[in-house]
Amino acid sequence: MEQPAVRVSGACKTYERSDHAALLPTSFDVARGEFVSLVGPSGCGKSTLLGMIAGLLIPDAGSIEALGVPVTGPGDGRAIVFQDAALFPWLTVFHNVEYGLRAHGVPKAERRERVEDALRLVHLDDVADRHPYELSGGMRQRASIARALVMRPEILLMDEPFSALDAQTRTILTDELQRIWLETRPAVVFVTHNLIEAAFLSDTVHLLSSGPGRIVKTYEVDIPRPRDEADPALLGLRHDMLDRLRAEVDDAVLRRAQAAEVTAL
Amino acid sequence: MEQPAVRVSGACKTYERSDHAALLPTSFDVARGEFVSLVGPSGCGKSTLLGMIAGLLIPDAGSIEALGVPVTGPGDGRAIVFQDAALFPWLTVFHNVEYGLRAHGVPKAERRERVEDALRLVHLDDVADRHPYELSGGMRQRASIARALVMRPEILLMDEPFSALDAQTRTILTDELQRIWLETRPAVVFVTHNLIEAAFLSDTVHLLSSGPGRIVKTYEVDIPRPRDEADPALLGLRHDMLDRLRAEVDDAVLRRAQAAEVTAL
Amino acid sequence: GGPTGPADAVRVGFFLNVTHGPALLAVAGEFTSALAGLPVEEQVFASGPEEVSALLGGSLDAGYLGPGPYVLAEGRAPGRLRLLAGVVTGGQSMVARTGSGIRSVADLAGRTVAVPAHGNTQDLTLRLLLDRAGLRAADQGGAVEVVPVKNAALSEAMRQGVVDAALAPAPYGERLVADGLAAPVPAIDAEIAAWRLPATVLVVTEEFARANPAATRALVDANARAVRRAQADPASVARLFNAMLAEATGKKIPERVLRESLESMRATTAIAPGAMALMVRSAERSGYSGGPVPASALVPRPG
Amino acid sequence: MSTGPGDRAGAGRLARARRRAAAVLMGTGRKSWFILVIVLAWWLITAAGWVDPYKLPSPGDVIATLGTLFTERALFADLIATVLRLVEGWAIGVVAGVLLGILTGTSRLLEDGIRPVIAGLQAVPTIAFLPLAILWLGFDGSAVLAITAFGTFKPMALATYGAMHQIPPTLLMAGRALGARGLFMQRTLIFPAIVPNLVTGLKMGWSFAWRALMAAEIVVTGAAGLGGVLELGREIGAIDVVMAVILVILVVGIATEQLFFTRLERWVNRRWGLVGAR
Amino acid sequence: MSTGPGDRAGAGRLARARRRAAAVLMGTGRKSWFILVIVLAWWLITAAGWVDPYKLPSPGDVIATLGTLFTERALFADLIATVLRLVEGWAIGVVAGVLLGILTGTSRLLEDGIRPVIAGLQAVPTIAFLPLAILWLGFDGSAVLAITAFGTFKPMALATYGAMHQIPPTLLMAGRALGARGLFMQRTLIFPAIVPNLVTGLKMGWSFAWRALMAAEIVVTGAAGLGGVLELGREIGAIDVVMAVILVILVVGIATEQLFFTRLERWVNRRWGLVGAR
Ligand SMILES: Nc1ncnc2c1ncn2[C@@H]1O[C@H](COP(=O)(O)OP(=O)(O)OP(=O)(O)O)[C@@H](O)[C@H]1O
Ligand SMILES: Nc1ncnc2c1ncn2[C@@H]1O[C@H](COP(=O)(O)OP(=O)(O)OP(=O)(O)O)[C@@H](O)[C@H]1O
Ligand SMILES: [Mg+2]
Ligand SMILES: [Mg+2]
Repeated sequence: MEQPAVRVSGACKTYERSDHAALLPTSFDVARGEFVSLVGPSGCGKSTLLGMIAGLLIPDAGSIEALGVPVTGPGDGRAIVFQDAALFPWLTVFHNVEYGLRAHGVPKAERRERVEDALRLVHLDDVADRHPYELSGGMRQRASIARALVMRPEILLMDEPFSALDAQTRTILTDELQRIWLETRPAVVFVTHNLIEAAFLSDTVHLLSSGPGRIVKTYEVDIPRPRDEADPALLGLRHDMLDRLRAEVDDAVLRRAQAAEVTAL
Repeated sequence: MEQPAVRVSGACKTYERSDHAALLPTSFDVARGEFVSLVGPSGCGKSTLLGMIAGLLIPDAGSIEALGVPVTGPGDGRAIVFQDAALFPWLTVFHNVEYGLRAHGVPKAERRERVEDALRLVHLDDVADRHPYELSGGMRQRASIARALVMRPEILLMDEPFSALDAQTRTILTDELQRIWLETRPAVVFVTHNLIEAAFLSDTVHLLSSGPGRIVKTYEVDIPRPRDEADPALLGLRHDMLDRLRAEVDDAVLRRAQAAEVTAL
Repeated sequence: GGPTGPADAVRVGFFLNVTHGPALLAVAGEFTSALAGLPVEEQVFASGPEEVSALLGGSLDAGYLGPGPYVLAEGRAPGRLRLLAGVVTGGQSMVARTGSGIRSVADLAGRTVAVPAHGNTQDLTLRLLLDRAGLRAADQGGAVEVVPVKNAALSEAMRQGVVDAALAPAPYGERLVADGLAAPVPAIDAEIAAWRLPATVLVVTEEFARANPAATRALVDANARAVRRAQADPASVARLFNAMLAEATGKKIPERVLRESLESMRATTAIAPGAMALMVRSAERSGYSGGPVPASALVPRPG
Repeated sequence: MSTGPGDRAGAGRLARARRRAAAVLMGTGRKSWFILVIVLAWWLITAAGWVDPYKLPSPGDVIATLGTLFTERALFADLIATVLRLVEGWAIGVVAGVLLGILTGTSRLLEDGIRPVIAGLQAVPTIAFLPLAILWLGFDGSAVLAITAFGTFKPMALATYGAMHQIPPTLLMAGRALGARGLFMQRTLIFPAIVPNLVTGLKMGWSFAWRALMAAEIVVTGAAGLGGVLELGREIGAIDVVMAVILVILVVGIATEQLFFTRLERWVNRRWGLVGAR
Repeated sequence: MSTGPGDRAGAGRLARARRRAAAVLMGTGRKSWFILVIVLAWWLITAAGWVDPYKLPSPGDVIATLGTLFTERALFADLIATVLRLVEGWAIGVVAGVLLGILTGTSRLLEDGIRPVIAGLQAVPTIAFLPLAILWLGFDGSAVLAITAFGTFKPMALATYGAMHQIPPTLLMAGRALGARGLFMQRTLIFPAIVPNLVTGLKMGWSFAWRALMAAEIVVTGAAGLGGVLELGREIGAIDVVMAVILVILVVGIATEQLFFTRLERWVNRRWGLVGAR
């Protein structure tokens, strides 16, 4: 069997000064070039899990391997895109995208070429000189994606990249992400609350439970690409997931209410 | 004909120090007890319109009547709920809900009773003594709704009340809103980006164009209540609206790109 | 303006300085019995200008202070204060940095000389000296740099050679000598002594004097007693000064330094004829004076 | 590997308690190592005789002087006098600054007119006004108090303006929509809304109050108060007295910070929900 | 009612230009009415003879004194000397404070140890250190400069710590994920990220620098400077000189605020995207 892009084996995490786990021991693989989504209620540990794969957080137990190498910190081959784009406001789009290459000491000429390629890929080549505040929310997320792609990652991690956008921009960017992914084919771990988005983009969707998170169900999406958002199969899948989630949430609301009572004492 | 709850006649607005209109002249009525949604791309003037109905903004031209009286400022009979709940962080849930009654000089005993009723209505009676930071996002929005309902408004204005919540909580609260509305029957103007939400809740949905906003299409939703979110008729309506909006956005993206070039000079 | 009627207390200001010796004695003894039935409230000041402000602003009735601030006050607000009596004369000495070679006023040309503050008694005295020797201060277009240096900073300024000489109030000149940083300049001290300039005088606000003639007379009498005691027993002044200093800081000034300081001054209620006029002339020539000082302000009017 | 949920919770609680105790110890260590290093260096330098003791008395000398000042002299009374004056002047300045800030901050015209003047005055060191204060207010302590209050007033008014611009607009809109206006609005919405930002201002004001008061005490009150002792120490060249007084001010400063401002800040941040529920 | 889009745009541009011109005039009026009121009241009080001219000289007297000071007493040289010293001391303090803040702020241990000491020192008025500075650095400009720089250093270091805690964590995570670390991270991410918060700190530092400098200039009188002139006025009881110097400091303060800090703030806020695109 080919080595997976990401292997999460029993990784779990409890934050300092917190008295309950953010993520219970969790295991899954992401094959090379596979698109995996993580879906689950707020606070179920999705960002925690992603942060651990990125090497920004250290799991309390269990291990994480990226491209066969144990993850001990942020490293080559992995790139991450955040919900709020997290662009550096004092740098232009060009320099934002160039930042990671500078940090890695890539020579100037090569930097220029790679940044221009990345910006073309996300259709931002004509706003390279603008600062983030001069961009719309959608453009900011494109820039953030370019900043990740310019590192030529084999693993792309995305934490709710589109959830701060309005519905229309979101739909457009989801389409674009499908195109870009089909062009560049990194392995992707994609966190979202949007079930249609998850179904539309993924090969595999992991559903996490709330409270201390763990994977409660996994869906394989066997619909050929490029896909259409209005595909009835996608809508059906969404409906299944929603039901499952609603059960999870009710459970969680109960649990959270109890926890809150303890807190309030 | 019965007098409408809200009558917007040619209201328009250009902000100071802005060089394009936030909202072009717009007219529509909201009947008493009617649920109207406003949907449209980001920046199309939905919040501006709602602010004018609330009396927080003054239209440049045109007029707005609430319950037959011209709106000149915030006033009785109208209440508003914001996206970020906008609870007063230093007050408990109880005192937050009580605030408007205090401002209106309602006597203490009556305040207590009305606040308790409102909190029961949104299922928050057992967290009345908590501060906002001790609540989940969904609980905060419930509190914000209670704060509006306690004023016994005939007109309830809601500006993306659920858009900061995760998908699951959102679904639950949308159900709740339907129940509360059926119980109390105020006229509602509801702003959202979520097309299913709009279709699910409304009697009438107005679609606004982007850029300087104006109403481009109006949908009547004739599905009996209580409704089910998975109703195929709702999904069909959503699809129609999405197509229409996507066309609007493409148009707007073009226009905005041109505007941005002018800005960048 | 404060109350114009009779006061219900006498508010008296003074410095915690050796040159205020009789004032210290008065505060510690002579005033303890009330002045003509009025209780005494003492107030310690750190410098003359604040004391003058307090007197003119109506929050102080009487004060021990140097003749410099007094004549400047009379120039700016004539007739508001009344000179009651002398307290101490002398109490200042010229010291020159070791190795500076300064032996006379003429040697000060081209040098930097420290005084405690603009327009204070030492500053006015120094300018008299320069004037007599045909020299001028640099701020008057002359060749002698006169710089104000706070007593606190004087020894460091001297140690670092920033100033060549200082006309210092007791005991700071004596301290510099005792610390080996400077040497006395007897020729200049003799010249100053000849003027019999007051170091400290007692003043009262005109308003208070008019409304409280009895208390004013009692103040003059108490001062006279204190002056006599200080003259008869300088050691008691030294003891009292050190006790008060130690009370505040836990420190004392060496006995020897204090004794030498006290020898440089003389407690007396008399004010030499012409001494105040010299001060006025110096103030006017140096541009400090805000206006003419009435002649009546130059002689004590105890009654 | 399997433990019952009860055991687990109990073990967790124990571990937490232990962690907390360790944290307190660690915290003290973490926060004082630098002070220890400085004191050690100071002691070494003076003990080795590398500098003139006149320029830098040893830690022991300073402690001894401090002891003398406290036991044999009235330094404690001076300290109390100073701190009382400070608290009084600061409190007056805080109230005046916040009131002016809120009252003028709700009107563009008032704010535009008054704010630049206060910002300009803030550039003028408060001591510059001391001669005026003595002339106008007299010498009986009210000048010192006025100077201290004035020194606090300006940064507080500026902090209030700043804080008012940071009130989330939706909070104001929510208040207006609920019918709040005028004084009711200022009392029940604007004031509480700016409290968290004011806490930083309070600290700033305290720092300015100290400066103004020390400067005033040095000139005005002769021997009463820490400023007087500091100045007398300077006059007679007793550097150990100067350092002892600095030490006292330092300790008072740290104590105020730790016992008052940090707690206040924590309480306000908690109450205003600026930290998560835990 | 119907105008072509071109006409409309043209009219809009004109209206905008007119509005802008009006706004500038209005702005000046709005910002100076309070000053005018104060000056008028001052003039009235003195002209009517309600107060002792010794306690409050008239505006005319103060202006006349100011004229004399500038023409005959070389006040301009004093002003320049003071401002140069101020800028120099402030700049040194700013650089030192920010560097220390960043370097120690990236390590919990360093920050925990050093921050409380600096916070404590901030409570001690900088003048209290003047005797030490004179002893150690000499009775000349370097002591004054050191005191000014030290007065700036403490609030700048504290502002830097504060600012570092306000960097959005995702920016730091993004930087780390992109491979930034150590000095590269501090230089290219942490420093630029804190700049907007530092601007407020710069103003604070400037204000503290003024205080420290004035206090130092009053004592260390060798060189020219406004502090010396202020002290001269105080010592000879010339309240008009005191007020004239206050006026000069006030004008310098307002000018610095308007010409430097406000512009800097606006530029930074624009560049860092803290205001909308327009
Ligand atoms: N830095 C932190 N310190 C302490 N607890 C944290 C921290 N970050 C997250 N948590 C807690 O850990 C749990 C999981 O958080 P996480 O951010 O991973 O959830 P999530 O699934 O990404 O939620 P969302 O959908 O809201 O982004 C939550 O209970 C959260 O409160
Ligand atoms: N206070 C303001 N000053 C200037 N322009 C403003 C202001 N508020 C909004 N605008 C502008 O007016 C237009 C309409 O804004 P509005 O907030 O009403 O849009 P919206 O439809 O509510 O958008 P969203 O869906 O993002 O909430 C936008 O171009 C916006 O930039
Ligand atoms: Mg998350
Ligand atoms: Mg909006």
